[in-house]
Amino acid sequence: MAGSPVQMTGTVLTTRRVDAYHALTVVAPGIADRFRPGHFVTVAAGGRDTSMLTRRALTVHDVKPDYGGTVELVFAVRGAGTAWLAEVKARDTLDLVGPLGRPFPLPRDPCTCVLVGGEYGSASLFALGDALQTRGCRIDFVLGATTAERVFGALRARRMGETTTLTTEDGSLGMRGKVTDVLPGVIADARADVVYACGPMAMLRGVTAVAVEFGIPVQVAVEEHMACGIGVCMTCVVPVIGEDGVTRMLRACVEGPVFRGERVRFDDVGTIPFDALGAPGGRNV
Amino acid sequence: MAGSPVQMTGTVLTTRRVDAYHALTVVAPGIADRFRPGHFVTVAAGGRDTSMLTRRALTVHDVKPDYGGTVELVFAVRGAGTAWLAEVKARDTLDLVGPLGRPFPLPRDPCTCVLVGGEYGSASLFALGDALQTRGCRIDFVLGATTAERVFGALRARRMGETTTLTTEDGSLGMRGKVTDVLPGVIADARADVVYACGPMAMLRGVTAVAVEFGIPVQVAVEEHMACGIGVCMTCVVPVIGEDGVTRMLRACVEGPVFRGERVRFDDVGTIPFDALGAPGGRNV
Amino acid sequence: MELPNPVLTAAGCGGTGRELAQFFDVARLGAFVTRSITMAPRAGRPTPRMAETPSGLLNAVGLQGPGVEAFLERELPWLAERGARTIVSVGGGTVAEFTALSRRLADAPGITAVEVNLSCPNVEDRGRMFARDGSAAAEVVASVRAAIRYDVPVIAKLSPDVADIVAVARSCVDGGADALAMINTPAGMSIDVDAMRPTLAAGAGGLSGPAVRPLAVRCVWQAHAALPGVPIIGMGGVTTGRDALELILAGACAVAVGTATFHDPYACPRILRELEELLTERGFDRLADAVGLAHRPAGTGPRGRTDLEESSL
Amino acid sequence: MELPNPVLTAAGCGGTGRELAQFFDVARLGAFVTRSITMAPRAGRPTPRMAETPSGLLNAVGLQGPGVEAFLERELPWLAERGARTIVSVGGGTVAEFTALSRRLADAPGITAVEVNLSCPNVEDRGRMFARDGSAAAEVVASVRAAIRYDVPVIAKLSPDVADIVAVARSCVDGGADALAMINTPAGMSIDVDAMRPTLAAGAGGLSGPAVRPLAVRCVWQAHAALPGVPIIGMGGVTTGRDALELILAGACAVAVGTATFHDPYACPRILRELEELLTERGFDRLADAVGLAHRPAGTGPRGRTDLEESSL
Ligand SMILES: Cc1cc2nc3c(=O)[nH]c(=O)nc-3n(C[C@H](O)[C@H](O)[C@H](O)COP(=O)(O)OP(=O)(O)OC[C@H]3O[C@@H](n4cnc5c(N)ncnc54)[C@H](O)[C@@H]3O)c2cc1C
Ligand SMILES: Cc1cc2nc3c(=O)[nH]c(=O)nc-3n(C[C@H](O)[C@H](O)[C@H](O)COP(=O)(O)OP(=O)(O)OC[C@H]3O[C@@H](n4cnc5c(N)ncnc54)[C@H](O)[C@@H]3O)c2cc1C
Ligand SMILES: Cc1cc2nc3c(=O)[nH]c(=O)nc-3n(C[C@H](O)[C@H](O)[C@H](O)COP(=O)(O)O)c2cc1C
Ligand SMILES: Cc1cc2nc3c(=O)[nH]c(=O)nc-3n(C[C@H](O)[C@H](O)[C@H](O)COP(=O)(O)O)c2cc1C
Ligand code: FES
Ligand code: FES
Repeated sequence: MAGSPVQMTGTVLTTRRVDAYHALTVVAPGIADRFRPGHFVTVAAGGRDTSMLTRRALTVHDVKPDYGGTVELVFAVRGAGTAWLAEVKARDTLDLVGPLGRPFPLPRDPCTCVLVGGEYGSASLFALGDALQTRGCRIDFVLGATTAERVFGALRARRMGETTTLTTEDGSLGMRGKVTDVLPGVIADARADVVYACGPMAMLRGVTAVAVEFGIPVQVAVEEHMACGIGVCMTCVVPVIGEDGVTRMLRACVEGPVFRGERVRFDDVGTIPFDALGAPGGRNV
Repeated sequence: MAGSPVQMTGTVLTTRRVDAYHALTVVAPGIADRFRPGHFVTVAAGGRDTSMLTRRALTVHDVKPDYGGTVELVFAVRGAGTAWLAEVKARDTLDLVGPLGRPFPLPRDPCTCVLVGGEYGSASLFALGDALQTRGCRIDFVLGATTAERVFGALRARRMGETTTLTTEDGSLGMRGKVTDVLPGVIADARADVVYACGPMAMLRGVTAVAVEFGIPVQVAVEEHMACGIGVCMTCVVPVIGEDGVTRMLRACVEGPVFRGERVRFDDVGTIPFDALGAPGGRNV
Repeated sequence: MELPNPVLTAAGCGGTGRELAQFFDVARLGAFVTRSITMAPRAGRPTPRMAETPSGLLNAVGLQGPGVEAFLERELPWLAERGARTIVSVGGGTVAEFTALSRRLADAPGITAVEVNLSCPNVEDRGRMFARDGSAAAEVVASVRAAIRYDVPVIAKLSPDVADIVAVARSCVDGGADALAMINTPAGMSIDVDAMRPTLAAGAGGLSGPAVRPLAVRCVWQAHAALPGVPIIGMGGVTTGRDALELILAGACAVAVGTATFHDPYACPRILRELEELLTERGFDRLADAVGLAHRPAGTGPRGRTDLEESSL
Repeated sequence: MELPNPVLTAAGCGGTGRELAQFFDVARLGAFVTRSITMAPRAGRPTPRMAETPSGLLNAVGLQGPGVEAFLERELPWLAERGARTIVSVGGGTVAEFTALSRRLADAPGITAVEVNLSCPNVEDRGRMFARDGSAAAEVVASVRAAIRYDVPVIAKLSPDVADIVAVARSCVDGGADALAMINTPAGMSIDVDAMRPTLAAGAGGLSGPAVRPLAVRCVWQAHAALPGVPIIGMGGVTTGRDALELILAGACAVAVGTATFHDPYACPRILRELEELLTERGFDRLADAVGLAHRPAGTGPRGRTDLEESSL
């Protein structure tokens, strides 16, 4: 099974601060081999005898061939697990499972793609950009965050993208505002064929609305609380409309994290839509 | 309160292997200051977010004036907490509470003392030996263990003691047998006035029996499972006969760990003697 | 019920089996226990459905699943094909629903046993779970027992959220349960002190993981002491072979692994290997010799070393 | 019952007060809660009395103590002298014993409140604890309430080992309880897989520490939802100010700290300081405004930030 995930103990090669984020490069050949853009890994946090039972999901930012294959992770400190990860040092080992999830689907033919990233969500876009460029696609970046040091990857985007537009809510970098404020202009200027987006749910909702308005497809990578990452716990579900028009609660970890944006019922995330398959009191198909 | 314990975070100065044991030297001025032989400290194991809630009790082997005051701990790996401690490195910090417990009482006048140590129990005898010698006492050592590499401090005992007798159960060092096999001879030869002992309960029972036979006082440092070390949890009790002849369940952490051997009801450790104060169905004084 | 080995998945913690098959051969499990299957499809509870607590996990999934028809069509045959022994966990809101569900399963091939999830809310008793009351639990068990083929064992899965687990266990056995499974998750809750709201969308959830192992060991111990002839599947916080052995010594003849799989997808086969090593180290030829061994009266232990330690206390 | 601050010691976890006074001034506690005082001296259970479990602690101390006479003579006066407010926890094996004990305490000066430890085994009901049954619990509470001065509040301390904590809480309030304390330790067990025996000499013990916090939060939440007017002292796994706030948001108006003190002798004053900081950060002028706040219906939060987060989901 080429795509099937593995568990492995990888040695940390380097740790860095990148503005508001931490970056770790970990030797993980089995994962790097199988990686495709949009994949994530789960990391065990806290060490032996820890009180933290669940793994933390982190997007794979990059893979490199060094040492048989490395993965780079970029993350913000949120709670106890990411705080622990932020203190990991070079030569420590990390317990990883991956690659996990449904990666970004790539267009068959060359086309123009706008890649939209919010906060650390940008991290997953560069490997995607590489893959798209390899297929002859044009790529344009729109990266945003609340404030300058939370915009991830601006330099790299400038090097890779045909254009790169930055936004911050406080105006400390690029345009003051949100990615959705500038996105219509970027799509129009580039005559984009498709949008890819990764970032907070609210941003994905907005980006999807813009893409829908332009009538172009949009692929979004969502985030939902995950206890297992491998599809067995059913905690990470999102309401998604199927081909048959029926809304189902789909697992972000195996059926996602990448979904077609217009299929995700963003307004109903965190609820069970009354018309979802098996909704309480709803129709039971 | 000169003797009252403190909590402090100490930096680990050095870590060493000593035969079967691990030794840590930790900078802990507030504890070193107040130390008297027989005191112990409790150490938090497992670090932040650990699943281990209780501290581990360790006898203070030695204190030194360096860096304002250091304490040395010597321990065997038993379970998860001591396994964690064994991996602590120089420059790490340790969270300590101490000094705790009732230390060894010292004789008012110079006399001859036999110091008996079993396994890592020997560790608490050298500071005691120093204090006794300062008071002009003669000291003789009897150190034993199951096997040679579990005999702690033989060299130092040889340097300090008038005589030093070693025993191992497998005969790999000194006499084959137990400390109690050689103790009568040592007491007789030295015309000892008092015995001090630290080691496993079975050994303390045997040593006490020998001392009682010779009609000389014996001070023993006992070990019982401890959840707090500061006298609030009541988990560490041992049946001890009081001045009034009444047996009470006394806390090893504050009323001990050092008790007069003949007062400890060794045969009843792990039970509530039927005649103890407040024993179920017993007399309620 | 003869199983090739004593390590099972816990209900609701092994997906459909396909997800785990990416990591190991599901036929290597003592048995695969399904999530609780319901009559109709169920969308479950809103998210967030999980919260981490110290050495524990709260979940409120709400039995999301495709319903019994889809299960029989798409999931059970796949498990059979892979050579897995399948224990089907069943859930329902009324006795009638349990009956209907069991009838639907009655002639399906490839069912090793049926496990009755008694922690389901009883819609006819203000949503209180069946497991909290011996007679309600027994009624469900009896209805399932009546519908299921006589040679397919029925296992009653109990909740620790009761004043007297033995009373409920006894009622279930009297109601026809061939075996007991314990424990299901006790009800717990966590509050996000920043949002100042319950962390789970559903408010409360079920607590699993090592935090609850002491409750599981105690429940298994009590049930085994009171009903020594009744086989018990022990679960709750098993993450290592030592944990599995702890439940076995308390009286379980098999153990199920839930939350540990979320952290280590290989948990089941690893725990089995560790358990086998521990049993060999201790000189057990057969698992059965270890079941409930911790109940033996003090001073009658088979181990020299243990006795020595005890007499030295 | 007016306390200067909401952080108390948990019964049985603060010794006589003297031990903690080595570390901080016991008058700085909201109140000092004693171990459960019994009529006669009690030697307690054999050792080992403790076992560590993941994020938990099992204990089986068995209410060791010197009896009420010695308590009144040597312990209570010392606490009063130090300026501590003392809540006396009482334990007994029969209603008559609770009555006698309460009578003995009735005219002792310096008692801020009496807490009734309902987790004691009822010797007249095969050793089952009073707390498992609303009517047994209420009978004890009523007997204490009748004996104790009307202006000294009586607090009923409940166990989570029941199917319906609200029913027991309600019975206790009907029986005259002025406040509730929850949770006492659920029954748990651990087995030493090397000795192949229970780790505790007593077999089972009570589980405390962060492992049980989700159970405590859930019990406090349920009791506050059902009986919003009844003050609740929350406890179970509080180790930080955030944990304390979690119980307060669930409905507790004070919190007690037990096991955390074993690890950090300064736990009570530290937790108070952390709690005060958290309340200030969140703009609360009075603790009362935070009590039970997590119960407010969704969308009615006082915090802009919270609402934003919610609407973005
Ligand atoms: C597919 C996917 C990819 C992600 N990639 C990244 C990334 O590249 N960089 C990054 O900084 N963050 C990423 N996240 C979010 C990251 O998983 C959380 O920030 C992290 O789990 C929080 O852990 P904690 O211990 O710091 O917080 P805590 O709040 O202590 O976590 C408690 C529990 O909740 C879970 N949890 C909490 N928040 C989230 C969340 N937003 N998503 C999923 N689980 C959560 C944790 O896994 C843990 O089990 C990703 C999430 C998903 C689902
Ligand atoms: C006063 C005193 C002084 C001690 N001095 C030393 C010493 O200098 N060197 C040394 O190697 N050991 C010493 N011990 C024993 C040491 O405390 C235990 O070996 C250690 O706590 C085991 O912890 P663990 O995590 O490895 O084992 P685990 O079995 O995982 O411990 C679980 C729990 O039980 C407690 N516990 C287990 N065994 C003991 C025990 N024998 N005594 C007290 N608590 C126990 C632990 O503190 C912990 O709370 C001393 C014990 C006492 C009471
Ligand atoms: C996410 C999750 C889903 C569960 N779903 C079910 C279920 O559908 N039916 C059931 O009987 N138990 C269910 N359980 C309970 C487990 O089967 C098991 O009894 C419990 O989790 C304790 O075991 P553990 O600590 O190994 O997880 C679920 C537990 C979890 C964590
Ligand atoms: C060692 C120990 C002794 C206890 N003794 C008593 C007691 O005497 N009376 C009582 O009501 N509760 C007693 N408890 C229960 C605590 O008061 C408290 O309810 C419980 O431990 C949960 O809080 P925690 O997790 O903060 O410890 C005891 C708990 C422990 C750990
Ligand atoms: S995280 Fe477990 S199913 Fe998705
Ligand atoms: S260890 Fe707590 S009283 Fe001794």
